[in-house]
Amino acid sequence: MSIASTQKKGFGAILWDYLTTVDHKKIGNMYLAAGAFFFLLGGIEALIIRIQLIKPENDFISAGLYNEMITMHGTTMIFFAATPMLLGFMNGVMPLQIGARDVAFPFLNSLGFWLFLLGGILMNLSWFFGGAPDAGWTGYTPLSTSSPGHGLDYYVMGLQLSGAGTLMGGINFLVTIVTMRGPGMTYMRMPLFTWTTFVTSILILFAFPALTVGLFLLQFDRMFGSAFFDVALGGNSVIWQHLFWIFGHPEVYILILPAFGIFSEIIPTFSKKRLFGYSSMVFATFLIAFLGFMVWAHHMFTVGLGPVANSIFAVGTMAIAVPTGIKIFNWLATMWGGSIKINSAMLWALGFIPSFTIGGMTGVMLGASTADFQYHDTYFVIAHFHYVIVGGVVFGILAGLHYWWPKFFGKVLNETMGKIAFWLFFIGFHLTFFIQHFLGLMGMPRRYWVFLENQGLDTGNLISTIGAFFMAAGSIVFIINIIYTTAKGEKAANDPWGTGRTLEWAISSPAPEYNFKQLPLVRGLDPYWIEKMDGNTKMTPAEPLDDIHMPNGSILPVIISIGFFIASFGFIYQVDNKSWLIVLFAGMVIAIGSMLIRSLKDDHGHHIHKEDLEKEAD
Amino acid sequence: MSHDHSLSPEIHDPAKATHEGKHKYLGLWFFLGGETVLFASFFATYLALRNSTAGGPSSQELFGLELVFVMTILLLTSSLTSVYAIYHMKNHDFKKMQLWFGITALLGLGFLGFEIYEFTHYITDYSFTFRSSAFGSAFYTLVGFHGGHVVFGLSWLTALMVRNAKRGLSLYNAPKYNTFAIYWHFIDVVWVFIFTVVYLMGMVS
Amino acid sequence: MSHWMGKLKTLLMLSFTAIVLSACGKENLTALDPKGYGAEKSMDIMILSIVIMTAVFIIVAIIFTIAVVRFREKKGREDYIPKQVEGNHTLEIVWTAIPIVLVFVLAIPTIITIFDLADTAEAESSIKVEVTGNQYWWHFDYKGEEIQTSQDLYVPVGKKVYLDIQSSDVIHSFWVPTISGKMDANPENVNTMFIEAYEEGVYWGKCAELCGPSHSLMDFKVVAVSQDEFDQWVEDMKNVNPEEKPQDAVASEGQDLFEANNCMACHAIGSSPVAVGPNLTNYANRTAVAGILEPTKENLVDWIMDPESIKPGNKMTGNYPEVSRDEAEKIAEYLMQLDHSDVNPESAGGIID
Amino acid sequence: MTGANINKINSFKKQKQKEEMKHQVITFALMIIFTLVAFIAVGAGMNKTYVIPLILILALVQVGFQFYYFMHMKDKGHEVISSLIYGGIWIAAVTVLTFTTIIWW
Ligand code: HEA
Ligand code: HEA
Ligand code: HEC
Ligand code: CUA
Ligand SMILES: [Cu+2]
Repeated sequence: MSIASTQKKGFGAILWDYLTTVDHKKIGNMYLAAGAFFFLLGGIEALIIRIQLIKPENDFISAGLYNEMITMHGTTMIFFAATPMLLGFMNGVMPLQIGARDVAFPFLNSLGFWLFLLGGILMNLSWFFGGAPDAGWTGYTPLSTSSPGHGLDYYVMGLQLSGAGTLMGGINFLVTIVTMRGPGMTYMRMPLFTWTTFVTSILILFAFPALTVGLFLLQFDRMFGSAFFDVALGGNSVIWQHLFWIFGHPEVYILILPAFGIFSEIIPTFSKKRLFGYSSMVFATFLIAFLGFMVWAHHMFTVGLGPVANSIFAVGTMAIAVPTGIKIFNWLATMWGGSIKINSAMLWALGFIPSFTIGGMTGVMLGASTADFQYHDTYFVIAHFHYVIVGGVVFGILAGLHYWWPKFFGKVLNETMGKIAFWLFFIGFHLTFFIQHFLGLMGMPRRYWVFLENQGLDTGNLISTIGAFFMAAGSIVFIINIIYTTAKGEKAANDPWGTGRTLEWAISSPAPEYNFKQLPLVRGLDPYWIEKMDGNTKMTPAEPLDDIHMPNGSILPVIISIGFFIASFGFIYQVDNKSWLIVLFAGMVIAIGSMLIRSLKDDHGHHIHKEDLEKEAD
Repeated sequence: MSHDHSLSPEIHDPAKATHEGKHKYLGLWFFLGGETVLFASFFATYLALRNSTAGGPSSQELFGLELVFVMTILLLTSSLTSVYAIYHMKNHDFKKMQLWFGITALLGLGFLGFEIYEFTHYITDYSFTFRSSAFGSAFYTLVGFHGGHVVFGLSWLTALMVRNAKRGLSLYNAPKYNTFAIYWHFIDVVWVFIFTVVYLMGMVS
Repeated sequence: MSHWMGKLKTLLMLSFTAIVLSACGKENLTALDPKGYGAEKSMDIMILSIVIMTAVFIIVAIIFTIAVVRFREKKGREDYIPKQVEGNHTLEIVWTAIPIVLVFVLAIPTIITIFDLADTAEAESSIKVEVTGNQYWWHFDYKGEEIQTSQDLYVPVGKKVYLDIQSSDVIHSFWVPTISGKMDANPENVNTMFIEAYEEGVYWGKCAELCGPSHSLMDFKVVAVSQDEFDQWVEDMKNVNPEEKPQDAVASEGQDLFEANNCMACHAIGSSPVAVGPNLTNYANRTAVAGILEPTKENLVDWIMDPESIKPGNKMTGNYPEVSRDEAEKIAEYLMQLDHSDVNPESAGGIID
Repeated sequence: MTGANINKINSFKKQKQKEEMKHQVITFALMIIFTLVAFIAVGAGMNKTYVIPLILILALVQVGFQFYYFMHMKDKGHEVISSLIYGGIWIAAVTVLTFTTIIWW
């Protein structure tokens, strides 16, 4: 790898290295690791939910705890598992794909990560400090404003922190893509994953502020006595629902678009064929994002917004089937006529297509407002979104992990275990969630701590629970695979698949600190493939070898995040005792003080010298 | 990227002069795109709740034209003075730039002073607070968030001016001033909507 | 290989159909066997959309299968580089246009039914009931009739009944799957929805919006009876005399205890605006105790003695003096004798269990 | 490049900047006028149905001035920026529209 790591480092040094790093690849890996941790946490919560529902009137956990469990499962999975893992991919892959040495704001990148991580930790600490939030991941008011204890306060502050982090990530990626594309990398030569990163970042930029505002209102109501949702003082609980879903619906596309991007890389690579309909794929991505902002009230069909609003939002919702369909058919057409190699990464991609299609179709069914009067808030909805989220996003993440593992960690994951994990998870997934469509229609609402005996819901729930354990088994095999590969795996080549098409495969695995010794000249879409077809083994450099400018590492992002983390406790507990305001101010002083240090101290970065670069192998 | 520094060894276009400057400039603009949605959400909430006075004072009883007019003129003028500052920056006149930015800061401070006066006036004379009604919460939150942005802008500007007071203008700090100016204009944009939607419309209906 | 695969497939298919067939669910709870106007309209749209979706899915599945089977990398031809196709305009237009058409086919009937179900033209001339969702129970107030009930909503078959739905605390959602889709009960506005049951019966209602720990226990019933029986019921309910003394001594003692223990502060018998707790008129004919338990005396005693163990977080717990088992039994006896009408769940065909 | 050349270019640039500055001042004057008109319209107690659209339009035009002149959105190299800002404005508009129509009370 890079110069520094040729000497063995102690644990302390490695830890310090990660705490202070501003390297987008290391930050990407940290996002993946933290996200995976939260995924396991959310998965364990899911298992507890499923165990509680294994039989009617079960009392495995109490009613209050059950509500905490679903809230934390949903929130953890969406905000602290899926979103960050996708941000991890964006960090790790996108700069390589556009031929950049770095992201536009390395410092901000690191700050974004630490804010997310501390936000996630903060929220999970609620388990130990008097109870987790219990109003569902959607936190509907006035249930959330009247929920006793501090659970919901942790929800507000945790999401506020991590939301700020995510927003920073989004802006960072946007600027990076606009300004830092390498020589010859025009917009219409960008790989699809980069495109989806771009569009996702736009979604983040426009969606998260609505959540931020919603959370502020909730925070003010809960902590400072304002009356936004207090009906007695003229407040209105529907405002929260709008703000939440103005954020929430785009959020689901924030999750699925990067996954689409991942599949759009994997399917061509293993079909040995360029992506069919590249420009319509780009267009469809934009169209999904655009429509995605116009449909949020489909989560509110039963709120009583009136038939006109329901009709408009119903039609808007159904319209999203069109661009998504374009994507599905383009992937199929990419495989058509190709030479498909099925390994673990491709297997996840293949599993995705039918699974996601089912999920998407139930989505359109939900969009038919009249029918949604029946589906809404039942297990049919649970089935829908786990089909798109697990069958789309989680499959995408797993596909991406197998695909880019060599680029991130320098080793190829074990194929046999990869396949076993896939089949266990895939079967378990359909077993768990397919039956839930019927459960919902048979009269099982969601967020039900127990279902009653003799309501015909027993068998379905049992099957569903069994399925969840298959998924757990699959996950365990995957974990073993990671451990095994780390210990025993062989070092990966630059282009371990042999059919890599994009720039990241032109450099060593894992990528060196500076990514490209010399920025490569991009001659078209799939630049590395073009060079390979022309008989070249390497990219043509677009510049002479020279010193490389690198940003300096910094511990400030961690300190700033810790400052806000501490301040959050001040916010939460000043409700009980005003002396906690001291903690609030102390945290703020730490955070803002560090920010001041950052902006007042000049930091011009450092250079890696030409002479040192020459010593490095390619 | 842009290799045509030849034309301008100086700071003609600070938004493009350096990589870092370019990133900051774009980054701030994108951030403002997000801020647009942020303020839109506050405005929307305010509009939904502006008549929910729960028996407390209503906008017609509270607002007065004169104060808001003075505040508006102060803030609008500060926008112009920051344009002057940038004008002098482009002419490499550091002293004048600092001077005009100083005036900008003073105008902003004046605005803030009036805002604080306004709030205390409502609270003491009308017992109209953040907790009085949904209208109260929405009003103070929207206007207060704007005020918070003014505070942040002033701190940013002060930090820039103090930090660079002895250093003169350079390719390193010119983009920073320029980025600040854009942010300051945005604060003005938001205020234009606040005085129109909150105050003027509040006095009509 | 294909041998056991085939067997596995038939097995899977068989068990699948078995599940689906048995999976219409419990009669009078399932949405899949509609017996009311709203549920029927929803079902129509569901069927239309399922037909469209199945067709599209089959197409996707076929293309997918052929692609995966036919275009797998062949042994010995690992180096083969397929033609790098950029795209195909005709194809792309086709798979854009067809979904657009399908969306229209689904959207138009959807919009028609949306407006149909939101129609309040007959609201004035129909029975109107104010429905209030409370943390964990439902209150029904028949407008213009001075009748208040809780948990069991009596309606005449074949008639539109307009419900003005609201909440007294957090958001709930009123859902009787077999009769009609759901409508939220919001704290700050009234939502109007009508229901119309086609057949007599006791239909399960569920709360469909997370409202606290006992959200899953906030069940209620719609009791659809014939028009005559309904009129009879209305008559009976109007004539309830809350002061009336029970016949036997135990129940009479129960009544005294009911008063002594402050139960009256929250529970009304007869038409009374008190609605902190469920109205207990006609309690003998309740389909359930507290919405979920079988309507037996033992269950009622359990409830009175320790409601928390039955519905966590309910608003009765801790708000009345402790009652001994003996006292609870007497109160239960009293409540179980509050038989104010001959029209009861049995008239609607009984509770299906 | 010779020193004289640089000077020439500089004076050319200065000229251009003066001109731009003039535009800025005109813009500012217009903004002040718009503000005055809006305040006077309200102060004079004009009919509500006219006054609200009027002041809203005045605000929009003013904001356009800010964006285009003061914030240079009209300048070259602002294409990506303006498309994003327009995106933000679109979403803002949809949000405000919903909150003023389908939220009761
Ligand atoms: C990754 C996440 C993700 C994705 C991608 C989607 C995608 C879609 N979702 Fe989903 N959704 C969620 C996550 C997601 N959703 C979540 C988490 C919830 C619940 C939140 C909560 O309440 O907790 C939810 C809830 C939800 C609801 C509210 C249900 C309710 O609460 O009552 C609705 C209603 O319209 C809906 C619709 C859709 C639609 C139309 C799509 C479309 O984008 C799907 C488009 C795809 C296809 C249609 C398939 C491919 C297309 C073709 C093969 C072309 C031909 C097809 C046709 C002509 C039909 N979703
Ligand atoms: C990214 C999003 C995401 C993901 C991936 C999942 C994954 C899963 N979810 Fe869920 N889910 C949501 C988002 C998600 N979910 C949301 C938003 C809600 C709504 C919440 C609300 O109503 O507010 C919800 C709600 C929800 C419910 C409904 C609860 C209710 O309404 O009452 C159920 C019930 O079955 C469920 C189940 C599952 C299961 C079985 C999985 C499985 O796929 C999980 C598989 C993973 C594992 C099984 C982990 C394996 C872990 C191990 C094996 C441990 C190893 C241990 C060590 C190494 C220490 N989820
Ligand atoms: C603070 C008010 C309050 C008091 C006092 C009170 N209850 Fe209740 N009661 C409630 C509430 C609220 C419910 C509904 C609980 C639920 O279903 O979540 C209820 C439910 C019931 C039910 C079940 C009703 C049904 O629909 O099946 C019975 C029976 C009952 N109470 C009896 C009593 C008796 C007997 C007493 C006195 C010893 C009493 N209650 C005192 C509030 C009260
Ligand atoms: Cu009431 Cu759920
Ligand atoms: Cu949605």
